[in-house]
Amino acid sequence: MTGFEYTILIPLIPLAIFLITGLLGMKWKPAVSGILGTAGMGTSFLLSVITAISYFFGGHGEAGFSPIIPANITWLKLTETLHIKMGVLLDPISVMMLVVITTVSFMVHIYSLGYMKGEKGFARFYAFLSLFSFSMLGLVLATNIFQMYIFWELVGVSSFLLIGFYYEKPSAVAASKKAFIVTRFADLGFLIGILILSFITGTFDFDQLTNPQASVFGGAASLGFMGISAMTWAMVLIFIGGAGKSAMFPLHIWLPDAMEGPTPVSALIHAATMVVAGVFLVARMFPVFHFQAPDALEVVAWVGGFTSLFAAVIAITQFDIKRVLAFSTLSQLGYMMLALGVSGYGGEEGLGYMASMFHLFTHAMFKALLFLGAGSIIHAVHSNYMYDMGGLRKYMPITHITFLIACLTIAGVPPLSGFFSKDEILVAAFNHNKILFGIEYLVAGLTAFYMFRLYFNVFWGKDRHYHHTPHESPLTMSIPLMFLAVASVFAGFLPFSELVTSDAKPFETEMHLMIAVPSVLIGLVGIFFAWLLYKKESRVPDAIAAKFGILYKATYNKFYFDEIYLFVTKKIIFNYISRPVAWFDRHIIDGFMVGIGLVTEKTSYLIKGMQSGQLQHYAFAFVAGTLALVLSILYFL
Amino acid sequence: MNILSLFVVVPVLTIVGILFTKDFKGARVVSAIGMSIQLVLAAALILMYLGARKAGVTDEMLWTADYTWFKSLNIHYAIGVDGIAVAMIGLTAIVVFAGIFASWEVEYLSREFFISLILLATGVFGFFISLDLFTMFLFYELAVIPMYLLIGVWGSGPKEASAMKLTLMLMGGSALLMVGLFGLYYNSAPDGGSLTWNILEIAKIKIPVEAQRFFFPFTFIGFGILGALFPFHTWSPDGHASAPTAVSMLHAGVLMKLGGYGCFRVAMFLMPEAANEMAWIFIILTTISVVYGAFGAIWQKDLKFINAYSSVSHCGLVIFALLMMNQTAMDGAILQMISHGLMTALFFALIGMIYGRTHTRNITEMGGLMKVIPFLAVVYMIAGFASLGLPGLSGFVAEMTVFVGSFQHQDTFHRVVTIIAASSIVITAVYILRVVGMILLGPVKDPHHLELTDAKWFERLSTITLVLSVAAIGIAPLWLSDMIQASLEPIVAKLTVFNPF
Amino acid sequence: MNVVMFYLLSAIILIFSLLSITTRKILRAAVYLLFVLVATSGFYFLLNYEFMAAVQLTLYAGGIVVLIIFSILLTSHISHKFKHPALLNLLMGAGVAVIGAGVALYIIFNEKFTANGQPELPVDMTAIGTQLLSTEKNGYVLPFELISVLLLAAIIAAIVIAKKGKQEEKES
Amino acid sequence: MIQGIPIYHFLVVSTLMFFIGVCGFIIRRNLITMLMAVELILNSVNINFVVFNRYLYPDQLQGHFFSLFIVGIAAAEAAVAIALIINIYRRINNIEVENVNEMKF
Repeated sequence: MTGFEYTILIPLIPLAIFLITGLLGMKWKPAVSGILGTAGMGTSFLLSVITAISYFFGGHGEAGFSPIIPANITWLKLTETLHIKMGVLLDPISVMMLVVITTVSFMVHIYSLGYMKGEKGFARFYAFLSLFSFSMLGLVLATNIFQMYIFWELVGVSSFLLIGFYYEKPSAVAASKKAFIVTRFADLGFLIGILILSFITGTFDFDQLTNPQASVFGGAASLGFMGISAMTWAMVLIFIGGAGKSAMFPLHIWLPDAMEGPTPVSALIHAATMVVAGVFLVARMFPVFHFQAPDALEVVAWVGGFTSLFAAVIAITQFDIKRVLAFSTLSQLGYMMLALGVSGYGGEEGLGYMASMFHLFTHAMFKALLFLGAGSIIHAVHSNYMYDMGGLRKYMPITHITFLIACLTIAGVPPLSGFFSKDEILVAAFNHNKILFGIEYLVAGLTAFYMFRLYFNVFWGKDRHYHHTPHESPLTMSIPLMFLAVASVFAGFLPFSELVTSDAKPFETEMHLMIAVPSVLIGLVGIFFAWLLYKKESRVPDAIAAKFGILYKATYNKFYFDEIYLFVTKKIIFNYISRPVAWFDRHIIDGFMVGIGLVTEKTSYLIKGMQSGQLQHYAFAFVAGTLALVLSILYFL
Repeated sequence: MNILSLFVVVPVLTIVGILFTKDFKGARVVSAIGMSIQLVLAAALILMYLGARKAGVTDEMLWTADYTWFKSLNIHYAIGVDGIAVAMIGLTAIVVFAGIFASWEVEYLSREFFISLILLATGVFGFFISLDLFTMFLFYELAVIPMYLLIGVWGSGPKEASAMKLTLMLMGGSALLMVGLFGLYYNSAPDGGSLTWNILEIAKIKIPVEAQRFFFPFTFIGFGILGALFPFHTWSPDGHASAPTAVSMLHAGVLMKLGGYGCFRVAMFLMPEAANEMAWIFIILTTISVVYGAFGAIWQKDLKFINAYSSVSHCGLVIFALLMMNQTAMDGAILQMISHGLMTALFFALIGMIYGRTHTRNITEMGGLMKVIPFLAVVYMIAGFASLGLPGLSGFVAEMTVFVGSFQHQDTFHRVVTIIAASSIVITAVYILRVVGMILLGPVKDPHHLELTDAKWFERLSTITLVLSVAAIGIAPLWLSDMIQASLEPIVAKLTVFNPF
Repeated sequence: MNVVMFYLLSAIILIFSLLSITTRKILRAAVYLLFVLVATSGFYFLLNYEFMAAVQLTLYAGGIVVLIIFSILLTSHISHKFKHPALLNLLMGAGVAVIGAGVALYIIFNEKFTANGQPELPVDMTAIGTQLLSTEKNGYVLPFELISVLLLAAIIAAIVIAKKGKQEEKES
Repeated sequence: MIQGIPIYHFLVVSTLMFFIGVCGFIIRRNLITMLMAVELILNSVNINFVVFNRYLYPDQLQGHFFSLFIVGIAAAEAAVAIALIINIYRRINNIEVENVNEMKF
């Protein structure tokens, strides 16, 4: 008995609600589904908070927070040693993720009561939300890597379903398809990684894999492929899985398109929870990365660093507010990956790990807030584009203030939570690699700039001609905004370094003024430039854009990555592989089979001439045949 | 009477019952009753089997019985089942049950239709319970031949040509198979003594290796043709495209499994040395099958063609996994057979139902069906998800078992082909989502489609049965997997003795 | 004397056989056939099978040839001359016949025929009659009956086949 | 057994007659002449039977009886054949064998 058995309920409640609403939701009034879903999620939220409190503040031993497995049942036995189990694993990061997921999910449930009101398929929406929550919770609670993979796939599907919620809109359908296939492709990497890992270690269980004194890697050293050790391959492949879900470059293309889904979905899945699954995966496997495959960790760091810069640059040029936020998410995820990549193991060395988790936490809060705020704006204006907005601060005070808080948080203005987490990431990067630090430092400035570009464009500037006067959103929508704003402000004061660390042992952190001060400064510089350019309607941004010409255009078109992918899939896979395969099958292989038939038919047509009806020919054949027989007998006997 | 014989007797009685009915209503009711009894029997059999195993019965085959019916060739009616056969019987019962309801509205010569259908089912059940190679072959032929009539008479499109092609190719397979089986028979007593057709007895002796080398390809390809082994799969698209709904269901769902089942139960189990020697050839062929089928499916426009190619890919995986010759992979292969059987039957049932409404199977002519016929569309999506391996549905369990099992192989070649085969899950996702996106989602393309009606009760019954089965295996696979693994032990033991790795 | 007779008969048989298949007038062919059959009966006389010879004369030479001649009269013009046989047929027939004869003769001359050395059975009518209707050893009642039934069947069949159908009767 | 005449001579005659019959069967176009060729063949066989009987098994009458039956069968065959030929003649007004090819293919 560990006292944590009730945690099983945390994922099971959403599952039950998914099944009930999914099967019966059509028959009820829509509101019933909504309220049921929200209530269920609320329960999960409460349970998670209780779990977190009792786990983190229930004391811990010398060795730090030890993992607790309250439940673990065998789901499928593959070989003698490889069993897929379904269970609940509580350790610092999973408990933290529980809180993140249930909080954001609960907020989104409440928010959607207002946002989705009157939509067709309201019940369906709640069913899918519950399905997603279930899968995501299952993912973070996974006791073994295969369970994680299972829920990983489920998360992908729920994301697919939710992005394609407006299934009558072709663009939404295309986006959902894209999201699923791109992540599926990454999952293939994950799967192969798991296969290699399980082949080497003979186990799926995290408690064996992530044990620093792990003995399961005994045979790993001798194995390799193309000059790279098998473990590095495995971990890089697993990272590809994570990169797919977390939309790391170059698998990032699905995330901006995923904004076709309803905004609460974007907030929940594509900002706060699902996209951090990749980060969570790397964090979960961190000891393996660190001890067995440091090269793979280096890959993680650079991919993260590059993605953060790349996405930040694109975010500057976008006009669709959800896309700006999407690229901002990409950039922030890059931050987290980078932090993991530069981290060491244990104590101060593990600062990056801690910082990554910390940033994950704070980012979930403020990015969900940003998205929900954006949803509120879109709800009011009925447009996604900045140039349709302006001067909204007068009409939507609550949205305005919460959005401002979120922007300040992401820009890293102290003492808001974003400041703390970002600061620690920068410290970790500085200690590890100066180039990566430089990139991140630049990105911090860019982040502040594009967020405030957005902010000023939407809430300041001059009024547009709205179809009807924008109004503040209903209470169901503004309460989550306020809650998340509060969380964003105060989350920074959580003593993360004492709770979530790489080796589960607490350590002390301190402010590094050498880093903190410049980073705040560059944030402020970014905000200043944004103020300069966008506070008032002006021609300057356009002029600057014109000056950069091609560069601007490339950035605006996201460096044509969509086009490249489209080229690869449409042209190469469809036209140059699939079509010839189909043709080959129909004409060559099937042609061969049909050919056998035809040859038989033609031959029979030929030799049927022998059946001429001419009696004498038959007689001749008969006699000649007899003679041949006789002769052969004579010859052979 | 032996419970296994009931599986042959009940369909035969049903056929007799149908002969006494007057119109199509009577025929379908009788068929439904007969096949419901069969389903209940199958469920009872599974429970009894699990019970017997739990009680500690360790015989390789349960409920064996043996009657000689053709003395001079020593042919017996020898029956008995292990966990694998039980699972396959369960699969067959479910698919046939669903098939009857999916063809509830066949009015043209419906008595003859149901008789042929049930005759086919009889053959399949008989095949799975047989332990005597000749009797097995007999049932196999019994299952293949009604197919010709079913496609030729009740099919659509170029049905005569397709039926001819399908039957001829399968008969070609039978011919090869017969050579192989006779080879087995005449080598079944290398040290003198009486020849036998009995699988278990042949398994006890060692067939001379030269004979194995000669007869293994015959037997394996013979069964492989039915299991859509590349490059002998081309009957599948045409045959499926022309076949009526229930026949496609049974054919892809069950009949193709006879091929896979025969491959390991007869070819590999009885000729292990040759199997080990030649496995690499067939592994390459099936790897091609898996990837190639998936790519082939992307380009198709006809729903049934897509599914036929997808079957090629999935059934390729079955034989692929069988050839890996370790317990996990073979377990995966059988799970994949069951899973594919259920979900492809579901697919074909749905395609039939959609075709019955829209009168087209061309995916470019449909769109937005989710709005019009939500029930069918949702079930179609579930089937699609099962096909692309979504956890919680059977496809995932099967595929993962296959991949993990195959990857445990010590040989690099096997691991590399596993990775290649695994890449098919992405391609599968592409074509499934393409279809789902085109026909179910998006705006309604054809205004006539707005007036379509959703599933009727029998269609719901048919599809829900299959969905529940798919989900049941997907959510709780352990009992099935255990049952299969236990039964695989003697087979794997025999195979691995000769395994060079 | 016998020897001379034999060679004479042989010569008749072979010459008229050849003529019978080469002549271009059908009635002549029938007549040549008659000569062949008669000469064959001469063989039987030579071999001391008088009954057999008599049967040959009456049944074959008498019955069948008459039948053939009737049918010729029914179906052909007497003065009609045949076309030459088709070249292909000629080649096929001649080739097969020559090769076949060669093979057969080769075999015959390579075979040592040895008599079983038993004393000769006197062939008189009594012996033939008894054996034909006996069921004992060397009795042929069964084939005899068979032949009689066959003949009956053949007669009926011939009538049925040659009879004009009702339809045709009305027409003609 | 006839003094001075070896069995081979008989056999040569019958063989040649047989193959003349075969040749005639193949080269003649008229059905009736073909029938005659058949008679020649039967006859040659008869000779063989009788000769073998006389030369090799003089104590038995098997060959003799066999030829007897063959004569009977030949009669029956001739009757049926001629009935057929007449019937054919009625239908197609000639009895050229090339024209009797309804049964081809």
